[in-house]
Amino acid sequence: MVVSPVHLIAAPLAAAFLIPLLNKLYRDAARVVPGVVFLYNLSVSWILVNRVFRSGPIVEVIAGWKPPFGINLVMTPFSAVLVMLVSFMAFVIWLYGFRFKRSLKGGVVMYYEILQMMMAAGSLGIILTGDLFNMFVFVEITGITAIALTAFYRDRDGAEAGFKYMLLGSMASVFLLLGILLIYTQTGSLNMAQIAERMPAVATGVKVTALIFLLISLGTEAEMFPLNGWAPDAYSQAPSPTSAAFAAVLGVAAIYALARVGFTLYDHGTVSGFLIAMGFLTMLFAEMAAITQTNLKRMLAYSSMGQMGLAMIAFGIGSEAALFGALFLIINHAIIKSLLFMTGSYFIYNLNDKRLRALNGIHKRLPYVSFLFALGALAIVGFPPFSGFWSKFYILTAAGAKQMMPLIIGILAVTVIEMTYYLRVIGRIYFAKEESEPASHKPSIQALVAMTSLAVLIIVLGLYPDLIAGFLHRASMFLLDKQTYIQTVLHLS
Amino acid sequence: MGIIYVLGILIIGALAAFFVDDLNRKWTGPVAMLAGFGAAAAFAFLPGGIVRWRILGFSMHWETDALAGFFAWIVLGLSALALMYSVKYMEGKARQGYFYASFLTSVAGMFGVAVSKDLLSFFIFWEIMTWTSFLLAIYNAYYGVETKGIKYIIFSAIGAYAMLTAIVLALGQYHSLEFSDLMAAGAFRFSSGNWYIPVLLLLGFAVKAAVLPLHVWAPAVYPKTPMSFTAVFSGAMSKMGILGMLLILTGIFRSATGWELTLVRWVLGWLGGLTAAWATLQAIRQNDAKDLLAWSSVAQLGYIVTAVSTGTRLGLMAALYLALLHAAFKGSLFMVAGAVEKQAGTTDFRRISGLIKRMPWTFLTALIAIISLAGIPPLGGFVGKWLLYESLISETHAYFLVILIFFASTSAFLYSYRFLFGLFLGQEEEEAKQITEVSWWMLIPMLALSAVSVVTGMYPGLIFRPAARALESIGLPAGQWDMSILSNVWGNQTDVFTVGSTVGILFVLWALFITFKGKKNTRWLTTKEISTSGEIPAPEDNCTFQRGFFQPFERAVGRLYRSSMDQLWEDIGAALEAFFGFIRKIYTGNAQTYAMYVIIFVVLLILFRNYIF
Amino acid sequence: MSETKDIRIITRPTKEQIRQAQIDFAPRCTAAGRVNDKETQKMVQYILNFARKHSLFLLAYGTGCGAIEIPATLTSRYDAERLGIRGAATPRQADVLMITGYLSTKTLKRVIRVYEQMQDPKYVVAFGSCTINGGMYFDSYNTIKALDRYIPVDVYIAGCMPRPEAVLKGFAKLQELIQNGNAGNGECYRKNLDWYRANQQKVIKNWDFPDEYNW
Amino acid sequence: MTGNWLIELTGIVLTALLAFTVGMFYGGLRRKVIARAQNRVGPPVYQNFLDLLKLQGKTTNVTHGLMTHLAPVWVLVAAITALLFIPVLHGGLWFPNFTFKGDLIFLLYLMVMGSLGMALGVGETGNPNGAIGVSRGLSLITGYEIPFVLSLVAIMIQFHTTSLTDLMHYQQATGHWIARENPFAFLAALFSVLGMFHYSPFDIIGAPAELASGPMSEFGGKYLGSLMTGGSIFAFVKLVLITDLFLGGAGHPDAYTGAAGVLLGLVELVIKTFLLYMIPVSIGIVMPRFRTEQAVRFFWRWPLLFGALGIIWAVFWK
Repeated sequence: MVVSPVHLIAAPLAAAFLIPLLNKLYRDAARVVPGVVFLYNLSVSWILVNRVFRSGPIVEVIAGWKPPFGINLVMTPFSAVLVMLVSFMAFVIWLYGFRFKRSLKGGVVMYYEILQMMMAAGSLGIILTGDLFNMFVFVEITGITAIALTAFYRDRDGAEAGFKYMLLGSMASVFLLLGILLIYTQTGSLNMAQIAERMPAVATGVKVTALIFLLISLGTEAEMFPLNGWAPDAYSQAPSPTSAAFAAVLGVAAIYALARVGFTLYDHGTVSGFLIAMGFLTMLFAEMAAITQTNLKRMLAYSSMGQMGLAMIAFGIGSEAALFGALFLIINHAIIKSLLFMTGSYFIYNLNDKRLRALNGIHKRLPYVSFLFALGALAIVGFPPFSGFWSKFYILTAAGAKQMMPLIIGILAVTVIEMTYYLRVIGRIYFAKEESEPASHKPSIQALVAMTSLAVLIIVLGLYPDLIAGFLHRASMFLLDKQTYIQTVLHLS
Repeated sequence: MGIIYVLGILIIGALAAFFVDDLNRKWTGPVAMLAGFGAAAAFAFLPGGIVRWRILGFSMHWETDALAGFFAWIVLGLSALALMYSVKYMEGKARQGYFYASFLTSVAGMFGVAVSKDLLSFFIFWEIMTWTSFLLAIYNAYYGVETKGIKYIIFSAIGAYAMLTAIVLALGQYHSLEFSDLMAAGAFRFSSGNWYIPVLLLLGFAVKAAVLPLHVWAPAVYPKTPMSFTAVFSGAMSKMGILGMLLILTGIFRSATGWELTLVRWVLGWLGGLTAAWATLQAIRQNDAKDLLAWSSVAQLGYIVTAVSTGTRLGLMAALYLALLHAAFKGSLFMVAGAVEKQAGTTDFRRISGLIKRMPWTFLTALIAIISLAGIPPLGGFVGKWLLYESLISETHAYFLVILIFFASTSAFLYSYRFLFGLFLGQEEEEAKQITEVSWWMLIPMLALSAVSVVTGMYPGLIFRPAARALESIGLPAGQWDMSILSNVWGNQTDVFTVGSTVGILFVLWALFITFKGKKNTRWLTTKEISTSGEIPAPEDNCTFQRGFFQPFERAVGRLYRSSMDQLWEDIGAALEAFFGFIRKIYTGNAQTYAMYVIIFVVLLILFRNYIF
Repeated sequence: MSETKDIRIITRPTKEQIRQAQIDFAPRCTAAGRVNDKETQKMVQYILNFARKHSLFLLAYGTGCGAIEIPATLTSRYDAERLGIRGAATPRQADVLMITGYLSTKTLKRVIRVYEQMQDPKYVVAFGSCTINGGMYFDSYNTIKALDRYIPVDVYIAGCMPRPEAVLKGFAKLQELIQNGNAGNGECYRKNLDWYRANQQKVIKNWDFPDEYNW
Repeated sequence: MTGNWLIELTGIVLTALLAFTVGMFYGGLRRKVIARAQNRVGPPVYQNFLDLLKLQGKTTNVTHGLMTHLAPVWVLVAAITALLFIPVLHGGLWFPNFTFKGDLIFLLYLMVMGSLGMALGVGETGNPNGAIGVSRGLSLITGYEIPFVLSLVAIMIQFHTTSLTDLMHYQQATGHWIARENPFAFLAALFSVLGMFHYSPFDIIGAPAELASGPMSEFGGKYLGSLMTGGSIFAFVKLVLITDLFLGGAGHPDAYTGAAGVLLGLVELVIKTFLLYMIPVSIGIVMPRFRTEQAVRFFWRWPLLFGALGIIWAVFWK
């Protein structure tokens, strides 16, 4: 056993601590090292994913303490898919941000890279851990790094956004801790498998209260309405690669945690209605807010919240098809929204103006970036033949199988809103008259490679979704199969 | 495997056009044209065959039966000609790669819709054709078309998502998306308990077919799209809605009796009739040829929808016949508008007139197409009208509906005349003197489409036979069709061949008479030398009557003109936006509020935990 | 009484003018509808002339006060329609151009235009003294005195103003001329266009006719 | 046209000649009637022939272009074609022409062909009066065509046929005129006949004093002559159509046989059509002129109501 899930977390964490030292030796170490680490992570996760899908879940025991006593990492097919996604996205985002703040030397960039890396590490930790308290730790790590990244620019808006994030984030932490506490008092365990095993015996009142605390806290991270007030500010004030990372790394981890709580700790039936309702409200309010935005990044942020809402709906429906759709949606969201943030930030970088109005006729200056943005916009709305269509279609199919007509109509009505504002932006980019003549910043090679690879993924997954369908089916089946999870973790041979 | 080749040629053509445009702009158009003709040729010469493949566990089924073939011919034939027309029409315009790539992808989408035999691939192709056409609709940015294009896409999305809802519900209910399976299971029947499935599907098709309350996008978008694509847009893409209606309603038609059929006939039939009448009234008061044609398209689609709704032998034949013929004559009319736009710079009736001497061939095309559109006997349009009326009178006994349709088609004379008069007749503008005829690259497609009207005027059987096969392929009675004799269920006949030859012979005789009688002493004057008032108009004066042309009619119609469906939708849109703006205020941007939300949320959840969980 | 009487001086035409008028006597030429030599043509022409004389579409150009007599002529009292005379609305349809009364130079331009737009065979009936010699406007600076210097005239109806009976008599004369083939001077006008144009251009100041004479 | 094409051709020519003669005489009669009503002598009855002869005898003609040149042709062709598809006499050898090869819907559309062809020619002249006239004329068509269609639909559904011959046959076999069987339809049709003839009060199209005869204003000589011919034939066509539809038509295959039968039939036809013709004429004598929108609205009011009643009558007649 050469590689193990521990490496995925340990490597970035270690690298994050080492970077200040390495930076002393080599000036650009802060830029290069994360890439190496992420590449390593990517290859490790590739190996692990293969192993998981070939021979079942991996349970990694830390320091020899077997579950339920020690801290352990569990890599089920479900988490394996997300690990793979997060590793890949973290790498792509690093690639995109390779020339980030090229003009600034030393410290600033270093902080940025360290924080990015720690956020990735924390997210991977959330996905991999099999221990509830450990999850809390990782949530804290990601949360604090995310807050730091939000306030990265140290200006007024950044500080305000960071403060909002910190306020809500710390409330979330408190509730998470409360929830864990309650569960620990009732079940006497922090190991998720053991909790799941013992949960049916717990008194309903306490169980539900704990669930509420967990949902509140994880919902805050997963941008659930009405707990998502931090998101628009954070997305729009954070550096662009970080915005992408919020969608592609942090969001993935948060929605994973939510799913883990809902499907493993508790019965799916308990949270089903709540998730559907809150998911739909999230989606509805987010899209309604998005259509009125005048700021590109805020618009994208609200759209992100909408996508998370859709994912919650899918987890709420909870059938195998729905989970498949949800997983596919998370993947799509990570890829497409990152692409949108990446391309969008190039617009902003060129225009020094975040307003949508400034985008008029930008395609003449940034033809390729505009093309990618348009592609992303069409894909995220769910036009075939792009990948966004399949996830949405699968979720709808799952709803259709349960004959939830109002829900379907609701989702699609909200999609109309979503489509309207995305296509408006496309119209602006391509067909409106240009207003100003900004200086031109061409995207760097690394960024181009990053964006192009995402775009290619969108098209490939759209035309040939069967490429990942097998993995996703296995993953979603495993998430539903609570007993196997408990068996695997608790009864290690 | 013909289907794969056709789609392949179109997609490769689209990519090729996109990239060729960067290399050499001159070759973009010809490459696209080659792709268009190549696709048509591939469809003609290769056996269509059946294509089945699975994607994400859904089976896709494409097949070229007679019905698919009929509509595929409308799409591919019209598109090939429109692409040929495009070569010169788009000359010198920007972003040709973008244009042709979208064009060809859109054609591929339409072709896919035509050959799809399951709802999922139908929907996927439908969406492809929709968003590519959106990209084309906003091509002419300088018109300030952004909002209009958005209107189109919103309506399309409403339609498409209605379809999608129906699709996922049908999938949940019947576990198959094959048309044949669903039909066999009775999924498209109102009586099946899932009445919403056919209703939602029909809603989706109604948007594309621009049926009354959902028609507003068409008049907004058709005029602003480049004319070479509008020809396809109006001629072929809207027919996909008709195709969908046919496919959905087949089951109901087959039953031939019952309240479902009555419902379809009443609701859909009247919606079609009202669309036709309303759009005709709107077309009459347009002052721009393109707007006029756009409204006229809506009106013609109204006839077709009504024809579909009858579900009878004559009615369905009328629908298919009109679908093809409308593609032909409206295609050529939009091309005429494009030709005028290219040569004269505008299609506003108030700014140009008297182009007949400058663009005689274009005028000839327009004349034939307009006669066909108006349904005047010797040309093909009459046959469609005849079938429609006879089916409504003798088969479905929709007596008042037929009056409405008749009102629409009589009023259609007004705008038909306005189109010809506004562009081609009247006095010449002084500055119009240097306008020349368009190139043959544009004329040949136009004339070819006009020829369809002429030929079918004498031999409508040329369309009847494939159309009858198409109807039989979906299990509807088509019966025997003669080459040129039309007959209704009461056995009354009209022999269009006799009509055509009589009119032709008499016309030639009298034309010869009037030409050769006193030929020496007949002078041909310019339009400036008119007899009124003995005044000599200055060369720069133009007496052509163009403003408020149908004012008496408008006054007669009166109040009806004051209401506008478009305004209604725009008001709804504005109200929604305002509402969204209000909702957005939930996100106040104030950290304390957000914190309060969290607390309230927690409290609520805990209070109501017994109900929620 | 020492006051001088206000005597209005009537200017008579100078000798020069009178001589000029004699020289510029309106041209006479064979009318278009004249009976041909050939026997066959004769019959056809006879019938055609018969039809022409009984079907006179009248374009009554109401230039002057005489226009008031035309309605009387056409309506119930005198009923010109029984002679086949009816009003025409445009010169394209008309056979007879009737100049009713004095003709100012400004109107002359329009009259010429209208005359030129009529189709052969076309007839001109000059109504009232004013068209013959200026009548009571003989000394006006802006009316023309003799119509046939500007367009050929077939029939004059004298009087100031002639009553409907006289008008009908004039039409009867015109019909007689038509039957004999002596009416209709369109060809004559075309042949002598230079002469007419010269006369017209003398009085019409803002000359903007097309160079070419189109009927 | 099968074996006896010569006879058929003769029939066609004779029908056209008959229509022409009768139509022209009716025109003359109208002028005479109007004159008598105004206490005048009026022109002779054959005045229209003289006018036509004169117009065709014009030695010069002007036209403004191909469409103007062909405008009278459209009118004539439409008139004669319509004539050929209408049974002038029921039975007999000469007059069926093509009546079995076209039905009422076809006739309806054929009847507007002439007006539209004419309108195109008028448009090309560039004369604004002409275009205004066309605008009014087309508006008026939408007025009177609707009640006409209503009445046609009413009798079509009442007798389950769209063929004129069948309708004539029914009337002669039963002896009941459709005017009696469906009076409302007849009334509606009569109103639309008023409009079709463009006589007062619906003569706004060519209002001579206002529009300089509107559409006709650029036509003279042979063109005007041809238009007149076409108009006369067309007037006869309309009269025969209404007679055939509502007044039992003329001729009787059983009662009238041989040459005498044809003559008798013609006499019957002339009487019926003349009486019918006198309706628009006599109304025209006493009525002033409607404005276009007034005329259109008039047709959309009472005649429309009668037409609708006709349809309801037809539905419940069975």
